[in-house]
Amino acid sequence: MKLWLAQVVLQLFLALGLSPFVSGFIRKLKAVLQNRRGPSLWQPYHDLFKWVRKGTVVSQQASWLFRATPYVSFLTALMVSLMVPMVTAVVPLSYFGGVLAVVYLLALARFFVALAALDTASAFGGMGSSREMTVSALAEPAMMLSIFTVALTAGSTNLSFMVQAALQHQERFLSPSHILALAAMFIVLIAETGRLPVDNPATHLELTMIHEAMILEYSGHYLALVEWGTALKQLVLMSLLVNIFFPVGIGGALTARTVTVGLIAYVVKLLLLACVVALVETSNAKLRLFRVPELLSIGFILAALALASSFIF
Amino acid sequence: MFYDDIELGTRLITLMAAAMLVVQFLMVGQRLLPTAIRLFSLQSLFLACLAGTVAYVNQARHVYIAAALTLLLKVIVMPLFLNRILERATEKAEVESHLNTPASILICGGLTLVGYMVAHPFIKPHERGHSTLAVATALFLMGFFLMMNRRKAISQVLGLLTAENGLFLAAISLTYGMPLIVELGIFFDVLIAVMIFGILVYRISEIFDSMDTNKFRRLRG
Amino acid sequence: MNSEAIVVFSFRVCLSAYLAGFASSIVFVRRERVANFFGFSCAGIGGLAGCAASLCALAYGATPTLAVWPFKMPLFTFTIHLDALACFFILVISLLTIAISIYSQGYVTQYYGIKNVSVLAAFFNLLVFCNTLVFCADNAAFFLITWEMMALVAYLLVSFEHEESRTRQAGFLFFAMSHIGTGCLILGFLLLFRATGNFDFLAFHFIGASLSPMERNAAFLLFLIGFGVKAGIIPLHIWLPEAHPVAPSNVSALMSGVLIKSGVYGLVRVLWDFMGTPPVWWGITILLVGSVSALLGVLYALVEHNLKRLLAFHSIENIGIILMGLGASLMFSSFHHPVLAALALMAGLYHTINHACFKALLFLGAGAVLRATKTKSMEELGGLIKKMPWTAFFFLLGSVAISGLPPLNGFVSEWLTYQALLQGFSTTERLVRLIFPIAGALLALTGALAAACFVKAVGISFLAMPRSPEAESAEEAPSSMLLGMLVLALACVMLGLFPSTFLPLLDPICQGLLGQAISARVIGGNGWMLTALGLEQGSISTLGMVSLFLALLPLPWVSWLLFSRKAPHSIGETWDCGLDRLTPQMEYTATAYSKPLRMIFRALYRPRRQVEADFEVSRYFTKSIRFETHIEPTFEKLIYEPLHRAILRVSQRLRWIQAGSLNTYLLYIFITLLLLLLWEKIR
Amino acid sequence: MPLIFLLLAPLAEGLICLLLRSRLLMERVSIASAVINFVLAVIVARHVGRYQTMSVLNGFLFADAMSALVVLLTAFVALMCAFYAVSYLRADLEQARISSGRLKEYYTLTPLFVFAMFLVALANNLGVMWVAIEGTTLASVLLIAFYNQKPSLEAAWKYIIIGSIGISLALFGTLLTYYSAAHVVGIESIEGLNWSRLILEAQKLDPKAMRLAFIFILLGYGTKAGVAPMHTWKPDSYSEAPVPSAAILAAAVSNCALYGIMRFNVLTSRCLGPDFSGSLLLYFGIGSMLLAVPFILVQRSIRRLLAYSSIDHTGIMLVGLGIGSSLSSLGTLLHMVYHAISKPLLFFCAGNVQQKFQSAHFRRIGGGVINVMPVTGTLFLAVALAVTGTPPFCLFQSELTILSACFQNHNLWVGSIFVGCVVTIFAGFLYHIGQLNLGSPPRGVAPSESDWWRLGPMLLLAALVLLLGFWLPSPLYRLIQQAGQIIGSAP
Repeated sequence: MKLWLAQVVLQLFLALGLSPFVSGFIRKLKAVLQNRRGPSLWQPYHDLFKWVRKGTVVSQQASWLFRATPYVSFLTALMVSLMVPMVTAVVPLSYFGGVLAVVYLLALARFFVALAALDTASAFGGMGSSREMTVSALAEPAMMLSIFTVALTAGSTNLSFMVQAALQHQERFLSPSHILALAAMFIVLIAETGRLPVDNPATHLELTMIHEAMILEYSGHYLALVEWGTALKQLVLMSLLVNIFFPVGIGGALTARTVTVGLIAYVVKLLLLACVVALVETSNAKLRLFRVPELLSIGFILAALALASSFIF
Repeated sequence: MFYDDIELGTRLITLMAAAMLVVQFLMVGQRLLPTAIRLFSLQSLFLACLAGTVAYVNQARHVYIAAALTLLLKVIVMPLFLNRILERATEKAEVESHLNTPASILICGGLTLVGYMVAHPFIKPHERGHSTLAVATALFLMGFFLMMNRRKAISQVLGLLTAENGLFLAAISLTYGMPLIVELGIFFDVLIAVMIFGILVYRISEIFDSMDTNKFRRLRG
Repeated sequence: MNSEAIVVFSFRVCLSAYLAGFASSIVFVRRERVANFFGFSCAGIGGLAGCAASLCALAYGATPTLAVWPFKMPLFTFTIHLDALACFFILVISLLTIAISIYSQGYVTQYYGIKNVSVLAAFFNLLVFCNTLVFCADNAAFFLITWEMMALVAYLLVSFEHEESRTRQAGFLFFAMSHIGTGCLILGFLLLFRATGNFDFLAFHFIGASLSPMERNAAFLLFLIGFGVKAGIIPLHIWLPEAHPVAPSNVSALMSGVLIKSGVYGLVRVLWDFMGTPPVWWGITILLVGSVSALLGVLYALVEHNLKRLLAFHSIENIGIILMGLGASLMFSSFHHPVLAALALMAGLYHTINHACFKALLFLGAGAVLRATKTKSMEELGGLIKKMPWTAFFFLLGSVAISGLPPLNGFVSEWLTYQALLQGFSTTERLVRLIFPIAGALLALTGALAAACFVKAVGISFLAMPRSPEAESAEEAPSSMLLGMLVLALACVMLGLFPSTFLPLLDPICQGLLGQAISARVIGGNGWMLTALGLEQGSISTLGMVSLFLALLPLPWVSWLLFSRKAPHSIGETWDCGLDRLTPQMEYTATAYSKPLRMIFRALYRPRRQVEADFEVSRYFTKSIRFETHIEPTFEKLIYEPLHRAILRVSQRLRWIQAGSLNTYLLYIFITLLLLLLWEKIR
Repeated sequence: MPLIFLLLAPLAEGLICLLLRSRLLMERVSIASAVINFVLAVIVARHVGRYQTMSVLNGFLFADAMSALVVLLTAFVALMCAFYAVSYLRADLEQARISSGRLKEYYTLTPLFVFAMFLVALANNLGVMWVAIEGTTLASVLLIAFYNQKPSLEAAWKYIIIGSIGISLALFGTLLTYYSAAHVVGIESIEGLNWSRLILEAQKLDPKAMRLAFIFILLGYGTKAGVAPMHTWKPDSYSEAPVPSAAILAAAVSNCALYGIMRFNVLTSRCLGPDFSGSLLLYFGIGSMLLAVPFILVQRSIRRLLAYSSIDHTGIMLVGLGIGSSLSSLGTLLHMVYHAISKPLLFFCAGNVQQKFQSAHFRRIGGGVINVMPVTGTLFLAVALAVTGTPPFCLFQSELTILSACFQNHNLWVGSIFVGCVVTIFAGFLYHIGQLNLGSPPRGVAPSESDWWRLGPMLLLAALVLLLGFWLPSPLYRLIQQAGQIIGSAP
């Protein structure tokens, strides 16, 4: 029991601490790749701290929903981060909800953010929320299918068991189905975390914004919560990808050794993935909004093929 | 004399039946209403005689009554009545038919064949009078055809009456007439029918300015 | 007093209460207020009694049979049998009746002096009465009678505001379609009747096995169409988005919540109880129909800006989700996996009651909005969350639930459906197993789109600035209406947080139909969790999520206390790009909101748009601009309208038969005579 | 003895009315005699229900369950119409559609009409039955021509021409039956055509004659019953006759004609086996149902709509006869009863609307009847649903019974077509009646409900239409069952 509590607290702070770093790392890497110096790796932390101390301006059209949303999105993301495997396969809250719950909790967060975007009566908010909901809706089936491929082979939707299964059946590693699913999942990751070529997290150019447009009216404390929530969400998705598809180094049981090894492996894998993301972002231009569905449908097809691969290959 | 000469009786019956058929053909052929009425009474006359003969030959008492009624109603009363109506209705006394005469005659010939076809299983040579069933059927069908073919109200009535004649002939030839009470009922009905026809035709000629039933096209769909 | 007696007694009370409500409303036909009070109070009482009866029956497994009418007709017996399935659906309808009848007390006051409320109350009671009987009729003929009576009363209620021609058309469409369905049902039951020789459901039990495959499949299709029309599955759905919106909102709530569920009931009753082990393609068919209905339903809802029509389309979607569960269950039972079949069936049924609750809740909310603003069009709403906070809150809650988001009930049943589908993958090695994950993915897509749709619905109608003077001057609904909504909201929360207390009620059904009581295996972690037949297959705990949420709440709060409490907090304008001030015209509209999806699914919608603008100086200075876009209702255009036109054209052609010419008429007879004579000869 | 009174009462009434002058007296007499008729009919029915048969004048008049049923229905319909007619004709007088002289015509002819129908049911001799059926035609022609307008005369003319040619076909059939029986019962005996005698000898009849006979009978009496394609007179006369007479035509006369067909059907199927007549009846029944569909879908006048619906119902009953199982005959008779109580109500509603709006055309009426005449409108909607076989109204039961019989005897296709027709016809009716009833009424039509002379019988009928579907008084049910055994063609 005590161990469990410790694990919860540890993972909580790991997630909280690591998530801004990842975004910062990607940002930095992009800058480097574009021959800029770019902000320091710790910039995100500075931003968060700054926002927290700053006062807030709330639109007069906004209702209580606008104020509640940051808490909802932040806490949901935090909750989710306790449900995914990070360091070891033993997930503190795996029983509270498997991978399906993860997906749907993220959807809950998105639901409220999108509402809050509409709440301020600004056209940008509406535009952003409309686009966000569209893109995420189209990303959903691909995400589910690619997750299913793993869940079905593991015979469970409980993330611990999924990782365990991945650990046991190394032979599935890099099988056609595995690769296809991975590709699909990666596309989904791009879309869900609002990265190029789907969305440009760095822009504030009105007509190309998606996620930024939604949170345009947030400031101070609220903005901090929202941004941190976003970062957490990104971390969650990335760790899903790295731990389910590359269960390398992740420990099956909960011992000091596995934890240390797992921690190192986890961070390394995350950073690798971040590099890939950064590469993709720098090497792609933003897609037109109506090209995004094509990308996502590719993701869907890949995932479907991954499922069907047992009949094909 | 030829009191029990069956052959002659049969021949007479056949003769009359044939005569009725001929008259029917004449009716189909001709164009003037008064003539048509006269022809009808003539046909009815033959019918009455035929009935009489049958009654005489087969000692079927009640057929005499039928014969008498035919004579009274169909030969005398109804034609007079119809003529009255004809005069009342100020209308030129042409029968107008859909098909021209040759075609009608041709069709009626066909109908006669149908009559024989229908009657064929019932013709038993050794029984008397059955040979006329074919004629009866033919008369009936031709009467029916007349009703279809004619436009004037009265000529349709005439068609119906000839059809009735056919039926009566059939009755006599098959079973020497129906039971008496039925016979009486039938005659009664026919009489009433003709009277009602009269009333209607009268009203029609009052309200419509013609008796051409082909103009009755108000009620459709 | 044993449980059976209690059930029978309270059920009799329930039925007689509805009748009393009907009678009293008729008696006070001239005294609207009295009629309103008596009528809907009786309905409420009936609902309570019904709940008591069905809960008791489900909990103690009492299945009494009782006669509701002493006399018999040839082939007919008017008996009802309260088995588990019936009781479950009676529970659903009674629950809704309680809430809606409380709500109606306040809602119908808007009709005083305009329409006759007594009639509304009377028919409302009658509708509930018939629908309750539908669920428990024990004889096919009796079932058909109640079934059609239900449609009849619903027709009258839909046509309540029959002065608008639109309403009349909707009513006609509804009744005609449902009668077509009934025709199919009659044929289906007659096929079963051939095998048994009487209409008793008892005799029909597993009769399907004794039919020839041909007849069996025919019966399946007939029942699918017959019940599908009522359930509003695509492509038999066209009546639903017409009829539900035009009815008074309390009626729409009842119709969308329960009436269409009678289609689901019928399918379960017939396919599970009568038909015996099904061939695989039945399950596949239903699964596909379900998926298509779910997806298309939500897609059509997305581009709909009439609040009630939008909800109606969502009914189609949710029926689709229910059918996905049922179809999977059928497939499992044809693969001989009774346990999984039970799981899938449980998922379907649980979604049935869930959908009943939140859909009714949403319709009541929409009714409150309609009553306050007199408009259904979202484009004229907005800002209501400040004018009518409670209504807005309930509507939001319903939206979260219907979007299948945790921790509310929609999520639970969708999760069960997912689990059933996922587990189904391993039931067979054949290619057909791919259908399960694909269906799962479609379910995910549906859920996400539903979320998008309800962000639109809530956001446009309740948030931001009011778009019309009506919305400006809206007022909160009276307390009775709020109370009615509260009941349903609580139901949604309860069903979401404590599924482990409700799921055991479904055991007797699965036990009766599939011989498997699995709730023990579905409930884990001593009541805190829901497992997919075992912790290792996966589990969720909505209650856990909520408590975790509350547990984590201090974190941001503490940070607030530590850092930002002292910082200045101000209320300001929304950024308006430097104009003098933001006006409602600048707000994002519902049309604009659904634009991306309208473009993406162009192939389905075939949108037509027309823009009329007139300019002052040059084309850059628009004086006024009018934008208008329509989507094409594919099924009406491609199937129904051509059919309808063809039938009418043929009928028109045939009228020449009766052209008025006497000679022709005689000719008919003559030819018939000749033909018959000929026929007799050659025969 | 009651049989004779049953025949005398209407005759007497007719004669009295012929002599009377004042309208009031005529109304009273007609109602009185209608009541008497009904009472007598009930007495006969009870007696038959107890002792199977009764006959007088050494078997000239003969009543078994079947005829008792028909008599009962006829008397009932006549009673309802008698009440309705009072106020209906008064309204006609006020609106000056008729002169007071015409009243006498109505009050004299109607009882004769009823007399003829009683005779149809009670005559033992099939020939006399024929005479009586012809009598019904003759008695009703002038009623159809009642308003003496161009349309009504046209209708009357078509009616009598088609009717009498049909009836002469029937006579031919009767003749052939007589012939086919001749060698069994002997010529010239009055019994030669007596049902009570023939039914005993049925197996010995001459088959080839009976074949022809049945064809002629079916066409002949089919014309009277309005079976397609001999139905053509029906829409015209139903739409032109005064409403009470139209109701009698639709609800009672068609029963009489069917009664004739039933009798001969029994003889034929006992002589030739059920297939011959059965298949013919099925074809014609389905044909009539199919024919009614398009005309109902695109109909423009209420009254003609009703006419086509009754063609459809005739078709249904023929199908029921054609199946020929005991279940189907039960269904057929139930349908006969239910039809006889629902049709008059339908006509009454239509009559009220027609007199209120001065037109029977949907276009000219516009809509909103239910706002103008709440009771009539409601009843109209209800009974329109009833005649299209919608639960909870009684015709659903009978139709379902017939359908079940249909499926039991493996006539799946017949059954499917049956259901198809019923559904389509329902749609048509719902559309027309919905348009008529709902909506807001045209300007200038003041809301006013008709008087109790009309509402009384209408409400009673409505109650029966609803109730009899769920509960048949056991004596009536027993009577129907007996009748079913009589027409159930299995020997």
